[in-house]
Amino acid sequence: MITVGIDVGSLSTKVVVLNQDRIMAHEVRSTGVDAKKASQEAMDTVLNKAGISFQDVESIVCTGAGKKKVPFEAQQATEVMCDARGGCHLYPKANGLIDIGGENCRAIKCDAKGNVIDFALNDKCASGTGIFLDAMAKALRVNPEEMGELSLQSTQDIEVTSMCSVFAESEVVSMIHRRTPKNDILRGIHKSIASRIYGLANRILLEGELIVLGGIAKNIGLIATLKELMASDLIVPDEPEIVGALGAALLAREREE
Amino acid sequence: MGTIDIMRDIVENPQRIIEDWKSDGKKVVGHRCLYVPEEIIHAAGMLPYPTFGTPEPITKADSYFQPCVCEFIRNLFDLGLDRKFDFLDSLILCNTCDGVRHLKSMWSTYIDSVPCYIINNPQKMYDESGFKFYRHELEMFKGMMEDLSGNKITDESLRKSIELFDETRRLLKELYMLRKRDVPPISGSEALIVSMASMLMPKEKANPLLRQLIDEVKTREIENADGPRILITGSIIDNPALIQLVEDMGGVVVVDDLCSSMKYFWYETKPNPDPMDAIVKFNLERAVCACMHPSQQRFDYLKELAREFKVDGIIYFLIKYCHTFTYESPTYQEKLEEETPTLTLEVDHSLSGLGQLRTRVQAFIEML
Amino acid sequence: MTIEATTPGKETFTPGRFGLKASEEIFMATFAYYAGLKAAKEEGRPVIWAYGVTPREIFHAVDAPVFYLEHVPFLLGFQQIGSHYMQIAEEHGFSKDVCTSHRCFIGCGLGSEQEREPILEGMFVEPDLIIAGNYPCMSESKAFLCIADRYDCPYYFIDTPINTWGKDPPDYAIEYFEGQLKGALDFMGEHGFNLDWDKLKETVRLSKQILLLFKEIDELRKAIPAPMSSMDGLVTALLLIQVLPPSTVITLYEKVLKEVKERVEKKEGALEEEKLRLMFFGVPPTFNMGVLDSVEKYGAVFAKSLLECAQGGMFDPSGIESFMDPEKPLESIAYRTLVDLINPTSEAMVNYMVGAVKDFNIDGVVAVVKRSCGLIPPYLRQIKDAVYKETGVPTTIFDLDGLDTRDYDDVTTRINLESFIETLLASKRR
Amino acid sequence: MITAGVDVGSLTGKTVILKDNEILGWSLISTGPDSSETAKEAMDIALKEAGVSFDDMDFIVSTGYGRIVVPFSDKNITEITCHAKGAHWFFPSVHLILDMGGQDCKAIRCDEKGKVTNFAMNDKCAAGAGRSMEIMADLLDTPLNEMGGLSLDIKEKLAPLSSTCVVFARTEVLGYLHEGAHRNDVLAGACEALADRVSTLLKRVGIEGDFVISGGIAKNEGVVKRVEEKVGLKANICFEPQIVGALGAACFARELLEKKGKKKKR
Repeated sequence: MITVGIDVGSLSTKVVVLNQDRIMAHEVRSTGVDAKKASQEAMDTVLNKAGISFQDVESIVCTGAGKKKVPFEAQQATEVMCDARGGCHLYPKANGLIDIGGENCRAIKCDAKGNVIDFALNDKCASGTGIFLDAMAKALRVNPEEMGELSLQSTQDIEVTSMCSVFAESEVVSMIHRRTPKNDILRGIHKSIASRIYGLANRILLEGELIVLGGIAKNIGLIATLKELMASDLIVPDEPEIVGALGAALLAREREE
Repeated sequence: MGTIDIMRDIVENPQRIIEDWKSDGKKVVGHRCLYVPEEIIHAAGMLPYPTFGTPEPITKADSYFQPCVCEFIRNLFDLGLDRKFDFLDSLILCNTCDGVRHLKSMWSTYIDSVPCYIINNPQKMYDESGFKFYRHELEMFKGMMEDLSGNKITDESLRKSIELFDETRRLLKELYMLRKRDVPPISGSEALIVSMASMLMPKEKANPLLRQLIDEVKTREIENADGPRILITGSIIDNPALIQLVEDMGGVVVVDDLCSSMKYFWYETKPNPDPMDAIVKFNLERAVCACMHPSQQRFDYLKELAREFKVDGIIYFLIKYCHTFTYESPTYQEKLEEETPTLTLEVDHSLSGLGQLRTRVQAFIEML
Repeated sequence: MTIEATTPGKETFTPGRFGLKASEEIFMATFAYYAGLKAAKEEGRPVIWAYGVTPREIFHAVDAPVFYLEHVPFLLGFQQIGSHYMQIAEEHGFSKDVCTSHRCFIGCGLGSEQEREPILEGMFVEPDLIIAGNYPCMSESKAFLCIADRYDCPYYFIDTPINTWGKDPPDYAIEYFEGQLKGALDFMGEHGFNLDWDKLKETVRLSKQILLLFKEIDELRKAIPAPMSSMDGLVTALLLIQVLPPSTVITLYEKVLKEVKERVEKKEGALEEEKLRLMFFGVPPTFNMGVLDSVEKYGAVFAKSLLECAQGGMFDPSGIESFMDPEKPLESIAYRTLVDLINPTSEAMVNYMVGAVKDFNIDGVVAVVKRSCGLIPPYLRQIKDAVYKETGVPTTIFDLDGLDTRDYDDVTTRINLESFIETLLASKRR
Repeated sequence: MITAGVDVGSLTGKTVILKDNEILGWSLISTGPDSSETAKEAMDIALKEAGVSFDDMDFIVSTGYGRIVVPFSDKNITEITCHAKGAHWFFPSVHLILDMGGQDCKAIRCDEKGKVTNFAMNDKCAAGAGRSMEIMADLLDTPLNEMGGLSLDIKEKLAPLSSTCVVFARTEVLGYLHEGAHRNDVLAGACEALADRVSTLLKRVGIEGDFVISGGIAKNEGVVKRVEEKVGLKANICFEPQIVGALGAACFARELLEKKGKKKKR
């Protein structure tokens, strides 16, 4: 049975085509301004990647900020359910998940069978992680992908406020003016985001084995800083971005049975 | 300046005081506010210890308290969770704001290493029925202190403690009065350090040190301080760096009306045959906290200070999410501004937004 | 009755759905009451601005026309114009940390003639007297200062001690608070509201009847399916905070009781097919109550909300008979206010919540954080842990300011609600 | 007597060179990662334009976000005081000034000699107001200088964006875009929210007398028109609103020089 999960995030759209338990194909593209167009294009690309047509798909579940905009007929589900379903499918023993999306982050606690016990979404002050990192990359004239490694080479610890990304930005700007070394600023930025995520995870007492999802989970600097703060060990799947869409596809299959 | 450095060392690492005091088996009782009667704790042979916060950012407490609770309380809770207050035999709070009331129940639920108790003080001054109510509450508190310490609190021991604490208050006031001079002999941040150290130290040790400091300061040579004279008021500022910031910007801080300085020692206990009644009247006849009614007396006290110390500008520091003072500040700003330019500034307890603060303070000082 | 959105561009906001006819009547009676205030002012009778959730009996006993702080911001919230007055308060220097309800009230007071929108114009009267208080939230104890300054009218401050003693506060505490109420009555007496002791006794007798009626309605809400929608619950509770004359409140409550009884007998719920029973903790989104009704498509209903037993009803209803004794009026009111759940020492509230989750067989608790509130956010975590430990029922906590449209984020609120409901439905299916 | 004012903001670096009371030359460049470099660069361009050399400078005052880091300045003064003096230079009858820098917005009242009598700055949560306009421009891929005009021709009135927090406003913009809202309407919402926050600030210091808007925001007519509507005052805007701070600094340099009476040795 072939099902599709599509996660229309605020910054990027992810699609996964699933055949029983095997991922046939997946696609990630930026959502841009028009979520409707982005989801249609993503669907078309993933279908011909998997070498199947739209009719072969038994059912589709869509999730994410733009789930209402999906042009084709699909059931809806919330990001929390999809993340949990996808994450626990990949690592059944995990106690919880942290999803660091472009716009906001989520902490989810699940039981042994992968059902959600508790979850917490970031409050207003902690939103905009994706935009914040991009803005910082531009301000420091650094390629966003390298921010992680550079931050690991920092020598001294500097405090960047973790209250809100706008203050963090103004502090970073003043640090740049004071010619603080770039790697140290990057480490400060990563610590600021990590402590916000740590605060979120603490709100639902997340411990034990945790999976880190979302596009920003690829940033090894952030994961290293988060590991320092959190006692639990963190697993980053190789394609952390598409786990939500995978969960949606799994839900599509369940709802079909 | 020897004495001030000794005091600065005490403020920066107060553990030594705790170790000395606990070495001969005596107990330490922490408290968070001026309305907790330290004399009763001292009369029971225990050390009253003001739990000043630390400027580190909040970590664990944010998962217990919402971020919209005043940062000073979250900082205390954070230190409690990190077991940094485990040397306390008890923590005493009092009924001054909503945050503190919930700190009591959250502390009792989540921190079992230090028992917590709240004194239910009325919030109305010069009110006979209030004195009666507060007397009952203080009698219960006295009983608790006797059980905790195992010593009986007699009128005699209470009277001696009141005299001892008033001596400290008199000395601190005498020191602060010296700042009326055109060239104040002691800077704002130094004065705050002296006041905080005197609150931390056992009063038996604090008083001689203060006498020695006053003699040194009287003859101290200071080159002219020609900046505008500034009065600082607010709730609890326990970080001299904030006063230092104002002084770096060219302001001469001559008055700091804060819970960690003048609010603690500006008034004295009136002589009274019954020491408990003296403490009741002492607390319910001095308008130092914004939670007390009527607020007219505190407002006149501020205006009087501004005139007495010939002040050019007033800075009103508000700790973010501190409701008690935030409700009052617009009305105060309007009234104070009739005579002296006043600036109300929102401050984080962990002083994270220093950059923005510096611009505002410098602009205010350039304005005077 | 629909409340059209008066804030331009906010068409997306839908008013709450009235399940009961009686709720609509209560709503209209509330607005009629405030129109009556203007009439009293024209007749030259002094109008009192009441701060805090001051026991309403002391106003009924002297027939005082009262403009009520804890009530007006709600009515303006329903009309989606609360933020306009908050902005006026901010222009007078009040920071955003000041509670939105108090900021809204301060804005009403400090706003100039032209700044007052037509809706408030219909109910606004200038204060001649102020009764201030620090109950239930200490932060509002100074919220009246700027208004007393502006209209330079005399005020009396009622100091309510917090309840650090649990179920039975000591005599000296009741005596102290009784003295405060007596002081307020004398203060009103000096300004033309002479107290008739028998009338006070009669008011306390009627007040006991109101609480018994409310308790009966409260019991009926335990029925499955839940007879009242979230809007019904909120409007019914507002009667307790405000100052409608007791006789009117009794007739209105009798109507609500009759309607709810019929519904329970006919097993007719606010929803045809009820799958989930939720409880709401905190200030609901008054300007967009529709968002709470939006969960109905999942078969979820807000069977109970904490605000519903505001002031006087907000205590363990089982205790009413024992202490409301009309012969000792002031002592009864003093005791009731001290043991009230909202009197901020949270142990009583945490225990009540655990009990309520069991009694109303609640499947999930939705707790909202009003950023500028000093009273409720600090102990939400305590409630969440206690409820989960004792009943296994989860609680979700998220940011929502129920009165300020400028802060409201519809998308995140819906995601929070829907995610919580989906997790509840998933766990219910297992 | 030739004096200079250097204003190093978080987004732009500006320099103005005055000869007695006439502008000899000025410069406006975007701030690089190193603000002392930016200050030098801005100074060199202004010097070339004014046709004078660095040694001719009698007194230099630095202002703005990075005022402390300018190596060759003799004194640093806050941008609040300088914007008041600069606005007074352009419009002598000014009493109320709005300055929107990259990081925060300031409402300033001054007397007839351009001396600050009262000021109010945005509270912490509304920081980065100017900066957020730049990020809004990226999100909506519209050039910064076109934002104002586009925000005025509204297709369908949207609810104003949240005026409390800039981070939150950005997430709201993304939400509206996904709902398919027209770009102009979202721009209108953003400018409306900014104008809302700014007018509250202006009312806090009191709305009377002539009104001047300086700083980058003065070029966004969408915000300017809405602020004028809300405060009921016509805004005077000089030919280059972003150099008002630097000009004020140069005026102070002149005043300080007259007071001191001798050339400043460097």
